[in-house]
Amino acid sequence: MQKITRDQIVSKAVSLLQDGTVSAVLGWRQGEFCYDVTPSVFNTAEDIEANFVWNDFCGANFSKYLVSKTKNIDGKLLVFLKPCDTYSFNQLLTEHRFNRESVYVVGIPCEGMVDISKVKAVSGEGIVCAESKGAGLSVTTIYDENPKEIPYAEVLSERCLNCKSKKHVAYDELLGDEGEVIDSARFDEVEKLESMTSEERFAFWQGELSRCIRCNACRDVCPACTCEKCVFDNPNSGAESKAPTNSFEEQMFHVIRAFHVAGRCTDCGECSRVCPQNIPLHLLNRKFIKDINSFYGDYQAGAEVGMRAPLVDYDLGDLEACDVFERRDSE
Amino acid sequence: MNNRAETLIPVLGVITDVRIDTPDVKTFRVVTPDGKKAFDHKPGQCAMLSIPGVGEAMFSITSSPTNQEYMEFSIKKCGCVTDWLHQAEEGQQLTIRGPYGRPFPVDDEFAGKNLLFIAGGIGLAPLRSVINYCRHYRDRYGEIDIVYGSRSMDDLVDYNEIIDEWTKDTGIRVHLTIDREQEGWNGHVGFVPSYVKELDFSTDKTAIICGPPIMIKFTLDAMIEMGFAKEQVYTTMELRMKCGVGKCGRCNIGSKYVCKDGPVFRCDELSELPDEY
Amino acid sequence: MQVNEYRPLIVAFCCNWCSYAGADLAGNNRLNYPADVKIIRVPCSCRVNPMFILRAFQRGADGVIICGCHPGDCHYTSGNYYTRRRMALLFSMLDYLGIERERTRLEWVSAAEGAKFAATMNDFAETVAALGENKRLEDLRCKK
Amino acid sequence: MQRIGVFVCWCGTNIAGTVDVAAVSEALKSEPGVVFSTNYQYMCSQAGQDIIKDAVKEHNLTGIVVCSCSPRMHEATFRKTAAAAGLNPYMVEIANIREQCSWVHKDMLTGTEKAIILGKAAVAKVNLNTPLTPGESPVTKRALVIGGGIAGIQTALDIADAGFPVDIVEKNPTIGGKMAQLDKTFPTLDCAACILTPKMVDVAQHENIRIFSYSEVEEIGGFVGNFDVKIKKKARFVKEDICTGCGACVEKCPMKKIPNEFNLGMDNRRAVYIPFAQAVPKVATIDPSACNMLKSGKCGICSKVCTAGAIDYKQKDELIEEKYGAIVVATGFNPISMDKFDEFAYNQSRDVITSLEFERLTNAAGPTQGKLLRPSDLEHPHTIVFVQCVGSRCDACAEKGKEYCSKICCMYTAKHAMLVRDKYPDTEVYVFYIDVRTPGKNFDEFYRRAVEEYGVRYIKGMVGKITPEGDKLKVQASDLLADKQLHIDADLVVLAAAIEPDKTARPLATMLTASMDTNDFFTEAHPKLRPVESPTAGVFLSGTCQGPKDIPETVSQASAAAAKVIGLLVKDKLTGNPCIASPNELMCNGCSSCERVCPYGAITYIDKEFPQPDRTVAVRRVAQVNPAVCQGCGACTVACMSGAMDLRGFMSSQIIAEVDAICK
Amino acid sequence: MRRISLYSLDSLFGEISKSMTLYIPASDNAGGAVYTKYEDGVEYLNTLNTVKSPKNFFFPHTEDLMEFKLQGKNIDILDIRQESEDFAVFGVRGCDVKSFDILDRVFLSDPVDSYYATRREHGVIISLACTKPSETCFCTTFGIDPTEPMGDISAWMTESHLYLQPVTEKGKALMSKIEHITEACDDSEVLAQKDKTKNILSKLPLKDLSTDAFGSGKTKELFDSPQWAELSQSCLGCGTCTFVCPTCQCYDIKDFNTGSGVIRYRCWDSCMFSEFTKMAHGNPRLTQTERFRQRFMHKLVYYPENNDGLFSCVGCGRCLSKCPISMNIVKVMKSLGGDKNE
Repeated sequence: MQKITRDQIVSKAVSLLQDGTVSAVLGWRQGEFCYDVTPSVFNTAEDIEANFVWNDFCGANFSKYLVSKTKNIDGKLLVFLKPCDTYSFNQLLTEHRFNRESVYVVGIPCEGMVDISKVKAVSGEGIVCAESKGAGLSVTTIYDENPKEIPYAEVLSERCLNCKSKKHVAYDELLGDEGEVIDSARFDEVEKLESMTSEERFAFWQGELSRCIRCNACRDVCPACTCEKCVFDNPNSGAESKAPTNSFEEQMFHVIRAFHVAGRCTDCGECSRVCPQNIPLHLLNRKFIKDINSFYGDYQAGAEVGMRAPLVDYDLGDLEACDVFERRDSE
Repeated sequence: MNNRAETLIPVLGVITDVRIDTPDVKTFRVVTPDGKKAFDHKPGQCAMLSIPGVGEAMFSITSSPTNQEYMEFSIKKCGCVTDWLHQAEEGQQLTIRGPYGRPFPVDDEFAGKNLLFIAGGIGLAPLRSVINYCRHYRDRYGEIDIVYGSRSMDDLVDYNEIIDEWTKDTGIRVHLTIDREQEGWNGHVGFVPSYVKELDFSTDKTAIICGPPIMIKFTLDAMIEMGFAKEQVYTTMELRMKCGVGKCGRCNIGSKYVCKDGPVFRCDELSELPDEY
Repeated sequence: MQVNEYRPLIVAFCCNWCSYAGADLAGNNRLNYPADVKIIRVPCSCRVNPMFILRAFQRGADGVIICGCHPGDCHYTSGNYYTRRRMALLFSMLDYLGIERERTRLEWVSAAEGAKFAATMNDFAETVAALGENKRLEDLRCKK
Repeated sequence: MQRIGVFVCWCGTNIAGTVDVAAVSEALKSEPGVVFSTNYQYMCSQAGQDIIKDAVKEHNLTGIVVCSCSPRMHEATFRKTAAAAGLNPYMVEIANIREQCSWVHKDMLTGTEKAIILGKAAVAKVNLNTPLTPGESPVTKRALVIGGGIAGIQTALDIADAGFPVDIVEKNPTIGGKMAQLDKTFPTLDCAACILTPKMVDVAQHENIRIFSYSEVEEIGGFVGNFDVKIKKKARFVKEDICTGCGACVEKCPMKKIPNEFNLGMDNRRAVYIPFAQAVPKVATIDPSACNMLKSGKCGICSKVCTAGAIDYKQKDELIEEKYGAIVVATGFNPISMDKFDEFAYNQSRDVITSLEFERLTNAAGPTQGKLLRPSDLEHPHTIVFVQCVGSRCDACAEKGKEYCSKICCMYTAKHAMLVRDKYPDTEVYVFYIDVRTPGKNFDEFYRRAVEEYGVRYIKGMVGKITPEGDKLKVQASDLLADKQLHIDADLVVLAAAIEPDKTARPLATMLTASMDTNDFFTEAHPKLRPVESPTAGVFLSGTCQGPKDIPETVSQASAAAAKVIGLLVKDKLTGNPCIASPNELMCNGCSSCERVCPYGAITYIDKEFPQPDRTVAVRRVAQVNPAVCQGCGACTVACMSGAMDLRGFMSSQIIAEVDAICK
Repeated sequence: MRRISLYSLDSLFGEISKSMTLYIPASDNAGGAVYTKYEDGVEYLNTLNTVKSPKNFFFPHTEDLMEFKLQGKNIDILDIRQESEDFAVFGVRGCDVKSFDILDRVFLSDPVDSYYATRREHGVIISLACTKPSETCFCTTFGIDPTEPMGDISAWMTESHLYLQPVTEKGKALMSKIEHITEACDDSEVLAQKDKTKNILSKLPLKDLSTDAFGSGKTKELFDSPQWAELSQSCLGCGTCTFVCPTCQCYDIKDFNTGSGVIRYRCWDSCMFSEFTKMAHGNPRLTQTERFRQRFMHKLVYYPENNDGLFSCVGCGRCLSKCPISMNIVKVMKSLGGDKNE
């Protein structure tokens, strides 16, 4: 269902590599199964032609990789960024995390990425093939050779169903057509939680966060988490923690992490994508985004390079902390 | 409560004496609260010392097993636990568990051999246990040579013991060296590896090296050049350890765990291992 | 007399220039407030890291209050404005997680407002005492 | 670990009355690090301090906890005591068990319990204290004043009189600023030029003052006591040191139709010009955009007529680099543009003018030589309407004008109205106002004279629309008190335009890392207590760059700023506050968050080399804190995600230790 | 062999939980399964694998080891262990059962880890044969027969019945307790089901994965392979693979100051974490490549070297489905295994 084809991307990558514009290409490498795709640096045209993949499972946000992959590079690194990835890209540039000159960005449109666990929930285990077919995925399993057609609406990941923007905010070159910022319903879930009682919310988060295994995948994938040394790894920070010892630790980890990325989180949704326990971590980040929008005016991290994040800014007439709940309750 | 020997639960120890060796090395004497030695050990083995709330760390036991009264640890200040220990006073309790690791083969391979000890800096700490063991059972070994080097005169650990006891023993030759010229020093000046070459030892000796990794590497190279076989050279290693019993998974070099299969390795064994250290 | 009457544990972060001086003034004027309130002096309310607040709750605090100069009066001109944003977002998030919103508070107390300081502390201590022990954000290991 | 001594003070019965001091000192004995604990009647007394000093020696203490009154009271005392005993003064912490314990709790049991906890918190903190030494930096004994209006002039004179060299940078060819354009000054009605020009001469003649006229500040680096400034001296194509200001070149210049800025374009000047007769420096300037010689190489008359040989068509901009200890901003104001106020027909009719234009119109050196003639036909106006608050006190959402009150308009309008009625009693004068604000010495009396003695017709209400019709201006207005609409046929309308900071202020603030408010007025370090200092150390504010002001206020602030500068320059060295932020470079991401929240501009970034895990070297951007500039608020420490930034004296670990001790 | 109707599954669970705590796979309300203490209202979820492996029962994610009380220079050491209670775990797949063997060789080898040993002694494993393996399954690569799942009691679930066969003494003891609600039967249906499953196994995409290139003695060959850098290049360094892995057993020991004492606890650690081997004066594994290599070298070479050729992987497929960047042991084996895995 992606509007742009693999061939278009591959030929773009190959030509940029061959004309010397870039010296390497950051892209998706085909894995064992139709749906498993690994971010990878490609150095040769042959490799790209053979192994580069672009399909409904290319969800990984490459922005964060630029911090490490551009460190010792000669020439430029070509990176393909989906619209949501470009926000992270700008935010990282705002924070001086890599050098813009060492990257060549090709923006590619995205029609939304598929959450394989949603597919499995419908098709069952044993997927051998999951291809785009019309408005859905055609899935074949070991147990059922007859392809099952599943509409995209059922299998798109949450972040894509609530896509906030199809517009690229950064690129050197764009493949396909430019999209628009979307007025999404991404805060609906947050509002639903807000309308619960305090006890219900506590029970909800206890239930969700108690599954946390502290694998740190959310942190390690997060484009806003590029600290040289994370406070959770630093014995002197007062927040070091490694394992879920009891309910407090998980809350502490997730609250501090959400606070650290507050105002910097672009809502790319990688945290929720990678969580092995399917914890809806984006609901924490979105709460901050929603609050920031409501308290201090609409703000989209990464919309432009150099923006002043809401937490390093202020206004004389800002809302008082004690009025926060009044504000929300009146909404 | 079951009666299994507990691997992770330590016993109490008390610091009964603190000796300042060098600006950054202190030697601690440790006994149990009732004044006994916490456990028996063999030369080259280690123990886990810990200060609850600060951390636990592995240290080689510097005193000789022949000392039945107490254990000693020479500790260089270089991290959380060691910083804390360095400001501890006599009477401070700590926890201790062990002994851990494979000792030097003092009673088999070493027996009857001429021994050559080579140490750099704090690397003397693990060797002191062996040296004193060999001095205690002097007749079981042949000639003993000790090459010991440090950055400066002030950084020589156990200097008094070396001068007052070791040099006076018969059949023990001590060769000291420091890295750079220094006022008041009329001994040898130069790095350990080159000094070893200079001394031109006969290759019938069994050598034991300990020191900073870079010193071990160059000394070993020098000795191979001199004609020593790797099978003749022993060394002892240090990696981050948590459990001390080969289970927590961090101190391995290849399939060997330093805490359990080491810290003492024969150099031919080491060269079988991947170059990870 | 009740022996085991529940008393909350309240940590108050006070900025050195206004609120800490306000607390001193409350003392000078002998204005009573509960001993449950323990003050930690910080140079400016903007020194208060949300981590300190969470830490206090972890360790068994039942309420945390941050006091700073009134907007416009910050000794460092803008510190309390940052505090205001940080705390607004933090408090909202804690509430979102189901932590009782009354356990946290941000108040502006000037050096001249000894009476306000005492009144604020009385009110806060009462509010927190009414909530009872902080069970939702404590670390069970720190239970005495 | 420290060796801590705990000293519990009874403060007579102030503490001992509700706190069992012996129990406190006993309880703190077993805290980690504590090796000595005692109590005494008056710890702050000489005898008490001696106990501390003796204990430091006897027990080899490395840290001190005094449980006593507020640190605001005696922290300095005990720090000195510690220093006298050979300890670093920052190894002292105070547990406030008087103001925050014994005085507010009545019950001995709870008082004692709380005192012990506060003591434990202090002990926990001292355990993590490190000796701190304040940094020192030298002071360059020269000041820079940016802006040569009355504010800059006054500041410069005061500093120079105190014996320090001062440089004034003025972007125009002459100093004098707005005041030089004024006719009379309220409420005394003395002539502006008469009181200003002697000061300008003083400046010119002062041995400690250098004037860089027709110059701009290009770059500012450094920090308090050590600013490095680059000043661009624009080419004026006249050798300043040779020109005698005789004016022969001006007279002969063929380019006669250049709008004269000094008279706000109401008359013309030549391509080579001296702004006004009393200009300082009194030298000619060639306007390169108008001069034929400079544009096409055809002319050169001025060069021919100049007997001194001062004309130099080849002159280039000159860059001057200088070091300063202090910088005073005196960039002043401008009336706002009337472009957005179409209802007042400013752009349609030449007879709708601003108050500043009116000043020139009534000034003897102005375009009409002081005769009140309306610009369109040079006829004498018989009905004049003054409109107040044009662009001041606007609704925030009006998208034009300013929210603030421009402060000076009420008084100068009263002045204008009074002067008109005085000189031309046949003229009808209306003033439309929202409020008349006259808080100032003799201000209200002045206004009342305008109304009562001079018969100026003050009407509370706003002018809705002005429509030029024939030679009249139809003024539609409302009279709020009479609740009726008014229609006045005016000959001249004078708009009291709001004032705003000069356009050069914003880029200058960026260079200075000084903060500004949303209106581009410079922010003061403290609105009440430090009104003439910028939060950026070493940067001072003089005049209207900080907010609207009249002349007396400007002059007094200018002198106040000078006093602050002198106070800084007399020091040979600046001793900093050691409790400042310091970044751990290994953990710093270089993300700029700390820089963005720093109110003092104390944080900069450098690219630094770091060895990488893969054994290569990477260059990383890391934060640097200037110890001379940082004031130690700690805003950066929370903005820093990685925790790389910490605050000495109030380190995160120390505060956490206090929290833990309290919650134990 | 005995059997019980699936309709009576609850009575079986009820019966077992009378004598010991029983854990069964149940929904985690997020699309996965989690071992949940059986009590009224807890519903059995017929799932292939739980998200977290059952190693948690014997080697918990975190466990308090001891507590210290500090007073001045003195220390008190308190053993704060509670006497372990008997428990049973139902529905452990063959791969996970095998993982206990792998963990046993670490924790029960000398010196025995008493915390683990105690839990192991008290735990009864009721395994469950697979009927619907996933495309990510490759247990057969490691010689595991998912239709013969072992444990203390082996179990098979057909469409109508649950079949139980005790394997160990512990299993027999538990069987005797549930004898009255089960019926004796022959194994014909089980055999039929095994055949059916084996047929599926032969269709699995990873069925031909070979371990030939790995095992004891392959260190030199594999350690310096240039492939490691490429394989690890996008590894995030998170601990997902480690923490879902049934055989990963690295742990950390940490102290936690509660204010009234110090608790020394043990928690899972990951060799993928950058801090894992960090010491005061350096870190022997500085790059993610080195850490990545360690994990797979350990599973495929070091562990077999120390344990009679047994690999430290059971092919459960958890890491395949959970890795954020879809890098996993299968890709490593195929890349390094050369021709054997082409």
